[in-house]
Amino acid sequence: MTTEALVRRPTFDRAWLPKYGVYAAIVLLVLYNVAFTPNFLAWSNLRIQLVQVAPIVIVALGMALVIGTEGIDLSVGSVMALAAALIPLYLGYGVIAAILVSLVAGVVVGLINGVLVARVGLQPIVATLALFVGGRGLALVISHGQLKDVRNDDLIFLGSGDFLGLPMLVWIAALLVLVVAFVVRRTVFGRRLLAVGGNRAATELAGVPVKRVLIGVYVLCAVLASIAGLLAVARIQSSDASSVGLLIELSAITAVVVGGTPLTGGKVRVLGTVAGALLMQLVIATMIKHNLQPSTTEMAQAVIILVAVYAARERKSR
Amino acid sequence: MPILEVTDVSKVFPGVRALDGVSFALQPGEVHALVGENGAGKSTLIKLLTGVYQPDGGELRYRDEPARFATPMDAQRAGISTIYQEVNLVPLMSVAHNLFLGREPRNAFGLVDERRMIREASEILVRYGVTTDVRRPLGTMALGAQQMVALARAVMVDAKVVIMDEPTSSLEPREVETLFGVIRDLHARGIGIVYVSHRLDELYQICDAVTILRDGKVVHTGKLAELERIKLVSLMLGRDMSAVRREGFTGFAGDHTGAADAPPVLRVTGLSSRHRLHDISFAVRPGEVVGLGGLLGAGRSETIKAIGGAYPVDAGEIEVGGRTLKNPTPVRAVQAGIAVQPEDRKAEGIVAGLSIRENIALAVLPRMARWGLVSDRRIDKIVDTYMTRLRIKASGPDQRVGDLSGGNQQKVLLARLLATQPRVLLLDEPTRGIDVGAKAEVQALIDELAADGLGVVLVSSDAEELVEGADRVVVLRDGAVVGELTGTNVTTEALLETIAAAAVSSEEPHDN
Amino acid sequence: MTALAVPVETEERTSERSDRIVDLVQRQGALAVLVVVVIIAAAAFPNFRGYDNAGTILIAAAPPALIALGMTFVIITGGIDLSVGSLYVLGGVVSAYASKWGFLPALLVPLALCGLVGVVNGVLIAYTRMAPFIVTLAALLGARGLMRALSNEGSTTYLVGDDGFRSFGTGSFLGIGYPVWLVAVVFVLGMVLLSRTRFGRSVYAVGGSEDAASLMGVAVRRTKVTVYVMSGLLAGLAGGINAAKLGSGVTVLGTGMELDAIAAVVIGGTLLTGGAGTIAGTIAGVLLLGVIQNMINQVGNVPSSYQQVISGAFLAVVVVAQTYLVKLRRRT
Amino acid sequence: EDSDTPAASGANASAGAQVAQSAAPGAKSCTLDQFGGTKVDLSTAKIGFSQSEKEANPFRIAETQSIKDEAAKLGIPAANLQTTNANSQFNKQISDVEQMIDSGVQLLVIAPLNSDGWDSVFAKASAKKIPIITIDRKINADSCTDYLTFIGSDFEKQGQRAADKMAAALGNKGSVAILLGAPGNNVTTLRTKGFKDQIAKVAPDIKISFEQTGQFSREEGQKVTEQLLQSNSDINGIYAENDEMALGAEVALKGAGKAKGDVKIVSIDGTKGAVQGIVDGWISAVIESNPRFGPLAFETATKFFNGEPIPEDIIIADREYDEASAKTDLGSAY
Ligand SMILES: Nc1ncnc2c1ncn2[C@@H]1O[C@H](COP(=O)(O)OP(=O)(O)OP(=O)(O)O)[C@@H](O)[C@H]1O
Ligand SMILES: Nc1ncnc2c1ncn2[C@@H]1O[C@H](COP(=O)(O)OP(=O)(O)OP(=O)(O)O)[C@@H](O)[C@H]1O
Ligand SMILES: [Mg+2]
Ligand SMILES: [Mg+2]
Repeated sequence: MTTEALVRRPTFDRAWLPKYGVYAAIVLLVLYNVAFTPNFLAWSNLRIQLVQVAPIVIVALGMALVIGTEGIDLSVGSVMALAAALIPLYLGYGVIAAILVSLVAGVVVGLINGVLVARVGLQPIVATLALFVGGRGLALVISHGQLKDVRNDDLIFLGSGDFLGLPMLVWIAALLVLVVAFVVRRTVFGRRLLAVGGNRAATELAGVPVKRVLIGVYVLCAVLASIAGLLAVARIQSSDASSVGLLIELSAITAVVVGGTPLTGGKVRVLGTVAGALLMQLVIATMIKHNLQPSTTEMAQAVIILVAVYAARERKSR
Repeated sequence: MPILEVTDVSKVFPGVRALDGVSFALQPGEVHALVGENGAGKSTLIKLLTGVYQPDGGELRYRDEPARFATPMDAQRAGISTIYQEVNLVPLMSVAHNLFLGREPRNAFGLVDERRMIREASEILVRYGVTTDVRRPLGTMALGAQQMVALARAVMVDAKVVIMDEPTSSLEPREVETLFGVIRDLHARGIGIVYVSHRLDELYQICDAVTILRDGKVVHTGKLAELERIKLVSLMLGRDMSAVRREGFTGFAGDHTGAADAPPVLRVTGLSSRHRLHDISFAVRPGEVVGLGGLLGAGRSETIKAIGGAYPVDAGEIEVGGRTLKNPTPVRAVQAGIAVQPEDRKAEGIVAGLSIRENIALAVLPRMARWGLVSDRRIDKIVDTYMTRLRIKASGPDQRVGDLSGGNQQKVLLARLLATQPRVLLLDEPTRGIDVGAKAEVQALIDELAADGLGVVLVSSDAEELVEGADRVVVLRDGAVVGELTGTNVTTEALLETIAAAAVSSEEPHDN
Repeated sequence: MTALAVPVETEERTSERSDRIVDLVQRQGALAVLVVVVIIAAAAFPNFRGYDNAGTILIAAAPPALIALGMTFVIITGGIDLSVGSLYVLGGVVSAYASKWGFLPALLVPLALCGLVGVVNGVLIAYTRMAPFIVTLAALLGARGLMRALSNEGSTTYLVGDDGFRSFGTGSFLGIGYPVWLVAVVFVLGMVLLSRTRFGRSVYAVGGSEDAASLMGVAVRRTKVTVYVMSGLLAGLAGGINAAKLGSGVTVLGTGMELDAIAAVVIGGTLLTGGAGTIAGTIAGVLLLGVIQNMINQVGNVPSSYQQVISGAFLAVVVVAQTYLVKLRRRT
Repeated sequence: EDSDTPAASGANASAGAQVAQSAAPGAKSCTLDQFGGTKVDLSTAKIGFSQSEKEANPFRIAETQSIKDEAAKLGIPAANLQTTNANSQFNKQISDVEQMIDSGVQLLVIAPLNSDGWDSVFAKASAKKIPIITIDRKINADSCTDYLTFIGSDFEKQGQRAADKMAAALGNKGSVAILLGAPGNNVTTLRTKGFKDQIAKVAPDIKISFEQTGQFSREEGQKVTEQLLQSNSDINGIYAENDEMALGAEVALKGAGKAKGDVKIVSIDGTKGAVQGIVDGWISAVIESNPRFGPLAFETATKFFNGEPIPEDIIIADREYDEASAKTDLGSAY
């Protein structure tokens, strides 16, 4: 056995594109906008982009963890709706109560998803499909289908207030990014999560409580979604269970995958996920700013997703 | 005039030169052994011959003409049949569909004639000693039977060349005999055969010629009969003959002293599981290696998994160090001091995508952590310890385990088990598919661990290994204990006799 | 200890018999649930029993059934196709547009266009090893964008110009709409293709183990491309017959069609991991979803939000039941 | 109940008075004889109502409620009024209606999700001679053969009225952004067309510099407005094709540090929230889209079964709210 056979010397071009492709794409898009979009570099504009991407980043973080275990969670949008529907009901008892209740809703949904996946053994996509359909219905039932205006100043501060010159939303999202990155890198839970995604059977035999890890991951994902839901309410200053988080699961999955996390599990790229979300946000912003029609926007998004994922795809290594 | 020939082919994978200027020629009617350490390039050469890979340079000639196979299908059509090393059948599909995939008999409308296919499949398989309902999913059959299906599939077409990459690694002696019968038959019909195996006995039994690969290069080729066994090993390993002679073939040193009167560290009583395990009892003392013998499907793997909490148990008791293990799950078993090395390294052992470090630390993360936060310093310490102790060859602890050779993967797996500081080690086929060098190292390691006072349960289909490694052998058949060999009785002959006797008695009507 | 007493072969035979029974229940699980649900519905709702109502259920199930058929092939190979919903709408729009040239163009143009998208999906998935989920997600967006581009951002609804095509969509034979007959024929072909041809076997093989299939000489890439093309074609065909039925190329058909199709396929017992599944199960799955919808309407006054809760809960119950049946099968 | 609130356009709850525009003399009308149906007694008839979208916005809630309330008022047993909801799935609406036809309804009230695509329903309904009244959105087909009549707003007219309001608010010049509804929706198309045509006519100096979809949702309306305020800082007016997007735009304007009235907002629907927006000074005007179809629909059906001629289109009166009327009329907004 030679050392040559053991040491894989990654050549430059091979490793570079998959790892840093997203960031390169962001740079390209920013350069384009600097050249062709008026007022792009203004702080107020960058601020808007960060604020708009924050909820997607938060949901995508949870999604990245789930995808890291070789799963997928379609129910995140419905969780957001549930959280949104619950907030006006409990706002009377104070912001803290409302937030806690909406987080509890996330925990409950996450438990259901997790148990269906880990204990019942359902395929993640189907297990979460049930709550994808039913969860939003439940949110509508809770809110009687009615949009409710939210006029609580503390909550509104979370959605549109500033702290040290940065919007609260951005602070919260950044904090959650750090927390999730920390969880993945430094905690027992994070390492186990990656092992489960890499080879569930082996991890189970190694004596790792796989089911507990899986349930934990789905709970975490749903809690992050409910945070996104409550922030969405705070931002639009109203709770509308029928539209909050609509189709966000697809945006989140796209962000995760474009960010270089493979759908096959065993790997989670937290910063990549943030970059993926940012890239998709910039694409949409660019389209809007140039007043392009939906047809063009959608086709351009399709091409960008394909190019980004093609660049970041896993080379076959077997 | 060779029937299949490559000259000066190379194959480079990113970062690895798997083959380097290899020439190889197969004569018609010849059984040609291809040997070498793990990672020497045997499978790669075979894949080049059969269109799975395209060579980076050199020439491929088949039946005296330059050839190029774009896909395995092309090679198959041209008359080259292959049994690849990794199980190459589809577990969810039925046996018959696997056997006939791509060449299903068709009726007048061009549709698959299921009935004929099932009939023919049953007929064909009987000749290979497989009598089963061919409509069953292949995955429900024992590995050996699956291997026989693969063999039947390869041979049933009118092949000019048959290539077998480690066909016997999961066969029992009787099945090996069937295989050799088939090979002799092919040989007689003038068909060229390439045969890869790490079991040297087999090579000398069946092969005419040999080509030895080392680090992707041919280091020797010629008649096998003219090559002394010890010489072959030294060529393979690239070491002095004298060194090889000194070290011997197995790494086992002999008996373990084991405190003969110490209380058992593991005691299994009346272990039963629906349909598969029936009232299995045995005990292991610290420092003792207890072998589990039996044919494929005897229930050895299930026994081991059941003790490890990974196989449902209906009745029975498992005691570790005098304490009963209640409601065993893998988590509880590990906590109690049981470490299981599963049979299927790839599927149930390693996490291929993670690094050596992560794999070794996987089972002991909580111990390496405070308040749920892992300490890389502590992890590095144990990873270092075990990489040194087990002589794991890698570029470093960050290397992906999936990129290691089989032997080193096995050592990583063992390192993970040892890191849990177990009291009992359950090893299921610890040396399957690893080369002589690595095998000896793993065997030596088992000795060492027993000497350290661990109780070891060893499962091996290699009778020689079992007999040399174990102090006692418990023989299983159909999920029940049918005998036990102790002391001087631990011999290959006695083992085979016990198995055979049990086979005879169980075929007689039984009443209890 | 009977197991010890009998030789291995006998043991295999007994376990095989119970295997087969469980196997039957498992494979017909969705059908069994369907029968139960239909009986309950017929008992509870007088209006459910009508022949006309059956016709309505069938005609409504026709396009989703075609989409689910394509999805079944894709899922058996271990893939997934999220683009079908968009292709369905796109197919309807171009079908209505092409109907001014006559019946055949109305049928063939959507097939050609959607088939082409299927080719793109298939080639990207088979040759670049990108995940099916993400490739077809991009195709979902791309096809929808194309549909909008062709219909003036969705504001132009092309009307079906050809009378023959229109009456194909609304007419019926024996009280069952023509599209249903067409779908029935396509399903029979699909069944034969999947279970009785070499291509069908290779679909199972690719899903069961891609590497093994390739080593066994199955043309893995070609098989993959083919199933995505089929899925595209069937989605286009579904769009076409829907346009014939509606008399126009409606651009605002609901999204989420792909998830309905996946749900139907999974309820029908096909494994999302690939390698196993049946078309009969898919039919049962599609009908089950249609019947449930019909039942909810029969109740008369269920608010829309409760309808969703019921559908979600029902989905969970069926899938959990299905999984237990599979587990039962594995245990023997 | 808005019966005693004097509305801007003078409409009150008496169904007849809701009509903005009856058939002009000579316009097409339809009688029971022409239609070929049989007389049905509404109080015992089976009636089907098909709603298109989830009852999750004020318009749909008010619309469904209005139908149910009126039926109850007329003494129609709840069991005889079958309602379905298509949850925005067009095919589901088609099969919902077909299913109601199968179950023997004698009158259909449909709030269609789309104006085209009703061929199969018409084929089935006309075979059984079931009269169809479409509400709020017109179906492109032949009245009196395919369906009986359409009761609803004139969406193009709504767009025109919004343009008038916008022109007035901006003093006939400036730069306007349009927050479009969901793409492909007829309502979107017509409200856009009416607005643009009218602006071109009455205030050619107003430039329409931006059009993006806000999907009829508050969140999207807010997001798009945020983007637009960054790239088109010269915008003076925002025309939102429904109130939800207008309210989203309002939040975006606040977030961007704009003051009330910096950017004039005109929208369509007439929900309470938007009218409150006028009161608060953020919104300039709201054109109503009247969802209270119940009284008019049942009155029309009664007349029809009594043999009276029914006009092809019955346009319901839409009010409008502006700074002058918002405060007093807030109570009558839905
Ligand atoms: N697809 C691949 N990508 C990268 N490296 C590979 C690939 N296949 C094989 N290798 C490397 O090429 C070398 C030769 O591998 P090969 O499988 O031919 O060995 P082998 O002689 O068959 O070993 P064994 O006895 O373990 O089967 C090894 O270093 C292996 O890691
Ligand atoms: N009669 C049987 N019915 C169903 N499955 C069987 C039967 N016999 C064996 N198997 C399966 O075949 C595989 C091999 O059998 P098992 O693990 O019991 O053998 P073993 O004694 O451990 O042999 P080895 O470890 O050498 O493969 C197992 O996965 C087992 O489930
Ligand atoms: Mg090999
Ligand atoms: Mg075994």
